[in-house]
Amino acid sequence: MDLFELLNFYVIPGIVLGSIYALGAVGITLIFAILRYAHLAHGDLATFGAFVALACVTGVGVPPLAALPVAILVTAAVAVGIDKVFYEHLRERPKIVTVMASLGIALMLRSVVQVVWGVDTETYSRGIVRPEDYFGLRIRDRELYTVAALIFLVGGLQLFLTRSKWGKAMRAMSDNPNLALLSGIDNKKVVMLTWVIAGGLCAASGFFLGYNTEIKSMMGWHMLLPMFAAAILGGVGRVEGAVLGGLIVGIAEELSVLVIPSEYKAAMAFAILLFMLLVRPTGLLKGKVL
Amino acid sequence: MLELDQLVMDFGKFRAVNNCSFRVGEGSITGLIGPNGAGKTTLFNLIAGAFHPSSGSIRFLGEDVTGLASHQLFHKGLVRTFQIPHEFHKLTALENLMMVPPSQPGESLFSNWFAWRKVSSAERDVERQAYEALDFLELTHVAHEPAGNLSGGQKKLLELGRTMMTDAKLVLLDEPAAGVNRTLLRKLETKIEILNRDRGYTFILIEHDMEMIEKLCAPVICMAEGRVLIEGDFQTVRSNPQVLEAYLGETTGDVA
Amino acid sequence: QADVKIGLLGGVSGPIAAMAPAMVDAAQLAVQQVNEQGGIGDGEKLVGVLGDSACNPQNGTDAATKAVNIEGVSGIVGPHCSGAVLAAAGSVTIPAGIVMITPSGTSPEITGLDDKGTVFRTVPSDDYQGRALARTLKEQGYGKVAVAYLNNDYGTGLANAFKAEYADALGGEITQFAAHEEGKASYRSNLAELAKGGADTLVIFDYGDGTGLTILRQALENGFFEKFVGGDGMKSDAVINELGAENLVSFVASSPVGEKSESLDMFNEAFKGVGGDPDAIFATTSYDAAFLMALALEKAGGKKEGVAAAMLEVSNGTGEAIRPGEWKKAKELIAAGTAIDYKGAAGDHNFDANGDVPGTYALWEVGSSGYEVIMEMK
Amino acid sequence: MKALLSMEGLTGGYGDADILLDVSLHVDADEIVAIVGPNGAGKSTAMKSVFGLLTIRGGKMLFDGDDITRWAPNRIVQRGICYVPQVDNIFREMSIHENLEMGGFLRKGDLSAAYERIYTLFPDLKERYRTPAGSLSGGQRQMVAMGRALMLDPKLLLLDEPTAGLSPKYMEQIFQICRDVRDTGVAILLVEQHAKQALAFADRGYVLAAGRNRHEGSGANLLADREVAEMFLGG
Amino acid sequence: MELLGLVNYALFTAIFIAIYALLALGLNIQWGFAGLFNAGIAGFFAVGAYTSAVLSTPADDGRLGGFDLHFVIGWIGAMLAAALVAWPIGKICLRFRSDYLAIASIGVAEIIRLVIKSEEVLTNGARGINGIPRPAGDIGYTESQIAYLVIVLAVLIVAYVLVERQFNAPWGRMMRAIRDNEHAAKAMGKDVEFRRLEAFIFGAALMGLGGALFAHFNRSITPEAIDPMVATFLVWIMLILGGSGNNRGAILGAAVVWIIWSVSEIATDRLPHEYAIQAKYIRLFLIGLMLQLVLRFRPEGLLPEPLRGDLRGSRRTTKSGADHT
Ligand SMILES: Nc1ncnc2c1ncn2[C@@H]1O[C@H](COP(=O)(O)OP(=O)(O)OP(=O)(O)O)[C@@H](O)[C@H]1O
Ligand SMILES: Nc1ncnc2c1ncn2[C@@H]1O[C@H](COP(=O)(O)OP(=O)(O)OP(=O)(O)O)[C@@H](O)[C@H]1O
Ligand SMILES: [Mg+2]
Ligand SMILES: [Mg+2]
Repeated sequence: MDLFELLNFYVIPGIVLGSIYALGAVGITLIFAILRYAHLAHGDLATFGAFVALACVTGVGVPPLAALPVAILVTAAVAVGIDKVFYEHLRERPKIVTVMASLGIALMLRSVVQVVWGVDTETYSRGIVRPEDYFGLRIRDRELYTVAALIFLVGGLQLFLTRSKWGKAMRAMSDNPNLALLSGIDNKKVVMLTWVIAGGLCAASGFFLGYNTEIKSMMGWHMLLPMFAAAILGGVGRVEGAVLGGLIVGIAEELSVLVIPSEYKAAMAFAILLFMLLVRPTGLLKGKVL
Repeated sequence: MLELDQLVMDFGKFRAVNNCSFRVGEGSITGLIGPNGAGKTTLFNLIAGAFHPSSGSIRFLGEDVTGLASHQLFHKGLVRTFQIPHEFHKLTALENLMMVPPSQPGESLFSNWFAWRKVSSAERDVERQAYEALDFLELTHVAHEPAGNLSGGQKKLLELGRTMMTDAKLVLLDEPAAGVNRTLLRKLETKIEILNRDRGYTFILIEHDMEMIEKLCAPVICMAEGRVLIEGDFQTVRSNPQVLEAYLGETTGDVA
Repeated sequence: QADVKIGLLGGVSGPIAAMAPAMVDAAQLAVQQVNEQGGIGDGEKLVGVLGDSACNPQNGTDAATKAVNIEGVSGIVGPHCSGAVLAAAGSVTIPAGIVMITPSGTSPEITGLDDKGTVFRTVPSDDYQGRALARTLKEQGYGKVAVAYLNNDYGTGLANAFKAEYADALGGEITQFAAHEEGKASYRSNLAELAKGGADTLVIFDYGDGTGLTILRQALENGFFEKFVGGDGMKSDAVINELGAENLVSFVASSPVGEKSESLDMFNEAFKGVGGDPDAIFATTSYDAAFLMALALEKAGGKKEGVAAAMLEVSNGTGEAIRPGEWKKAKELIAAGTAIDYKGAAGDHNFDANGDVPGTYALWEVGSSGYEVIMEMK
Repeated sequence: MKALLSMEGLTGGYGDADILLDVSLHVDADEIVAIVGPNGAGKSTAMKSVFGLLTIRGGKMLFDGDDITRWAPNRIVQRGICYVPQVDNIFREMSIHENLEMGGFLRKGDLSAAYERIYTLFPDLKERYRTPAGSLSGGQRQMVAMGRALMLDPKLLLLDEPTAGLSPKYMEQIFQICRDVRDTGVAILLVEQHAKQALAFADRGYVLAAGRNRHEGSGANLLADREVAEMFLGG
Repeated sequence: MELLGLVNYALFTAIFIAIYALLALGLNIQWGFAGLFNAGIAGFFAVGAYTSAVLSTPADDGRLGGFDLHFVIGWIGAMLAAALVAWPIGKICLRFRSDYLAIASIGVAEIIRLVIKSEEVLTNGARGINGIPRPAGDIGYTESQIAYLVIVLAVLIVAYVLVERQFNAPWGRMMRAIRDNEHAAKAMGKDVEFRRLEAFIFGAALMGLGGALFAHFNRSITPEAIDPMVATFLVWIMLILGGSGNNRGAILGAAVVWIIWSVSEIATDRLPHEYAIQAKYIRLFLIGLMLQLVLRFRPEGLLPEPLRGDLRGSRRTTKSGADHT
């Protein structure tokens, strides 16, 4: 197998898939680090975001990429709303209670998607898009957009977290919420901010999954486990880690068919994860630093 | 009874315990003092098996115990308290004490299912013993309160209570007095003396309360920056200029 | 006058959520036609009670129990997934003596059920279709093929049957034979693997509104393979809607039809009439299952006890032909005691002793107005 | 003179049981007030009640003219009260420096002078300012906690056993800091088990027992009281 | 007729609840008492179900065995196999922090699921195993359900008594101590690693048994049954809703959640006929919403973890509460 074949058919798809995972994993890792629970509705929130974008595309007729910001805003707002209505009053409770609540939210979101948009497979634009040739590398434009969006969104987020004092406030709150309050940090605002970020990234992740393939009501749920694996792989709380984890899971899944039967592809994320936990229990980058 | 030989503990680049060697005689109450961050607690963690020393060795009752896990050391007769209380927060105060005695029959699934009688009679003994300890520590009224709900001082007392629940040979006490009411502290001092005299327990005691050290401890070891600075009786240690400087503060050596 | 109820159990939520609505609608069409043309017995109304089997045994048995005991149905059409069929049959319908007819449970295990003759299906066991497709491809001069199949009972069953016939019996060459999990976002590396070995044709045993669509899309976009062949699961409207007919010139799919596809046309027209999509996966088998259930009920006089025996009588290849929608005619013939034989949209459904039907299939291609038959398959 | 902080007849507790029973106390500007009492008396609870960290069922609290009984904690901080809890008083996963940073979270502008002040007070901290606070020794944590509180310029400082676990040298130093801080016009309310020392340097003191006010008076008076000495100060 | 139907439905529901209660009980040992975040219930469930299926079905040449043994042997085998599988998993995974353990165990369960689905020689692959004998299965519908219910209830009661006994004994106290503060438990001489493994294996054995009971009831087991939603997350919801740390809570949770799960379908069927399919989606919403409501009003679970004091604890609590104030 020559190098270009390897790149074109295994590595590039892996990077694209990995970018999609990464967008979701960053949100998961933030929620994990700041609010300290596994948010199981993340996948379905991504589905929701993808369908909001679809509504813009089919309803208003804007091009898909223009629908992305709308989807991000709407999903972020919905995420904040969900938190206010359902998670907020569980904050003092053991975290597992919120995990269960998020499972319920996953069902509710899926139900909303299915009732409003139905269960049919949809696309943003009909037909197929063949890749362009860049010096032997075969890439579709939307794959470039996907990777660019990852760089842009996560880079911006990283800047925000490191440059503004909100990044620190988030860490403080995750470390010791009571003391954060006593230091004058408005925990409610921090939580809201977290949800805005996580919700927005979620929508981006769902959107790009749909943009690269199709939009289905169950697509987010199927992505949930690999995204979690990516978040943990990178080290909980580490934004760069989640990106790295997402890319590794994506590329490894694509490369895995070279060595194992393809029906075990889905196990790849976990195999890597288990292996990594054994050698480096804190994740690739040491966990729990934003 | 306990011999430390050239103990070293590194946390990354930071050396918390640096070539510590000393012996603790059977039946003594050794005081361990030193400035904050001197490495006293770390030393306890090493002795009790919570950390593995980077180098050096520990002998306990003539046996090399370096690298044994804490639960194994406990079964050899070594009990410790934590400086920052490690209570079982969802267990009641009473249960916190009742869980301590080693090798209870009820800890094996088999006896729970097939030898319940034996289990429950052992339970009654343990319970009585636990109530005695609570009474002594003036905690009876919170016996059924989850330990997480106790006040800071009560948690420290509970820590201490655990050491009373087992027949220990060596007891490591890490700042038992911090946050404890002085009137009660005087009572505790008496209790430690009794345990030492009548039951033959050996103690190592970390304290910043000079009154307590003076009253109970001989010898006294002062640590600084991970090393043993000086060892001797209380008066010698206290009048040592280095100790004065680093630990007690120049202005006054007497804080009582 | 009491209604006569039948349970329609479908995987409405769960992995085949996208397929279920059309299947349910097709079955409801049969119910509607029955009611429009005189109902059951003395004009009793037939009611289809929908239950969600969610494509797993837990929900499947639960839905079946509710249908049988709470709703008091006289027969069950469904469930949609083999696992749910096996479990619901084993724990509910066989003990309760209720007839079950599944439109999409393709597992060979269903054949061997110790069911006292109460479990039927209108979809042929995977075996028939896989082999028929293999023979047809061979005849059509397809050479080296690669096979990608969904790792569930449907995909595995078809793929294994296809392989047995194509490679082992007919001496064709299968260069790659690989299963995949559903729900992944990218199958390009799978495709790259499948392409190794130089096959120009990819055979996909999957669902055209699920993973199969993604695979087909990615294969087309990246120029893997020249020709594509699908099983009945791939003959879905979603494929045309999402990929565009112009991109599908080299795509063919097999799907069951009756000997004379006249039945199919009748169904197509009727289903379009109620806003349905006749090319939806398993729509025809679902319709047939419900219609057969109604016929059997009519024959048994609306009582569930006789349904199993009646089912064999209304569709065994002998008697006056009844086609989709011809309820009134059927009702009269039954009343007159004449033997009838249902010839359905998805085949003639001549049940064998196991309640299975041998399939008759056609090969379809994508034309200007959707799927069009190229040839009948044997 | 009008009190800076006053608690009037406060009753409340965690959950259903009342821990504080009709507790009243007040702190004037420019004074150090010490609370002493046996373990479990409700001293820490009284402090937490200022920040509304428990259910208050009776009484009210005034600070600088505002009724703060039901305010959100972060608002109270903004208003000028700073609190060092007895336990859990540091951010474990953050470095020493970041802990201080969080202390100054509400402050705008250049904080380097404030950092400098803390680091001169506790040179131990300066050396290791990037160490996560969770790996510090008990006494060092206490320093971080104090440092965090001193980063803000509050009007009132609440200290819950600030000297527990500190070496005699630092204990003296903390008391000295308290006096210095008071002299800059900040009132201090502190809970101490080093009761004799605390009462000796405090302006006034309260003795709490079993959730109620038992004694109050100037530090010297309380020290001289035989009953107080025997019951609460260790004879 | 109508009444008989209701009885049959109730019997069926009760059997399912009992099976799920067994799973929840197993999880309660692991999470409620040892604090082990096992999100791979489906894996042990599957191992149990398939083991018992292989042991008790007649020989079949497509796959492993068919040993045609008595169902009791199958069930014991299921427990042993689940325990055996749990042992290495626990050995490796229990050292992880709780959240990491969760994702690691989900991973292991997914791998188990894929193996079961793909390895035809072992498990007949995607088609599953069929024709598993149901004890007392040859009598009438209702009678057979009653008989099976009696059997599962008996199993459940035995399991409950054993688990409850063990929780109230020093064993349970020790496990809760380990859950609360591992370091202190070690310092107090408890062998934390061994004890965790013990709890993990014991819980897994119960899950395996639950799987076996499920397979025998349905007379078949297919990979579709080990979907994480119905075999893992549902059990978690049951335990947390019922009250983790409380065995009766676990059983009650299983009952309440399954009834919500099942009855919600009857409820949404009241929607107009045209919305029959949408009703099924709305049902998911309803289930999610009910979950939120219960969590809102009973966040500690329906039966919160009791304060397990000494043998006569509860009596004294009230007394001490009185002199406390
Ligand atoms: N887990 C750890 N990681 C890194 N450094 C540590 C760790 N534990 C302790 N240290 C460092 O080791 C030094 C000694 O700590 P130790 O707790 O032994 O002090 P100590 O003598 O008990 O002080 P104190 O009297 O304040 O309790 C401190 O500087 C501390 O920061
Ligand atoms: N979170 C809580 N939930 C329930 N009860 C509590 C809680 N915190 C403290 N208590 C109870 O309130 C009483 C007073 O506790 P508080 O912490 O105020 O005591 P304190 O006077 O500060 O004692 P110490 O000197 O030991 O710190 C104690 O009996 C304790 O058991
Ligand atoms: Mg220390
Ligand atoms: Mg206190």
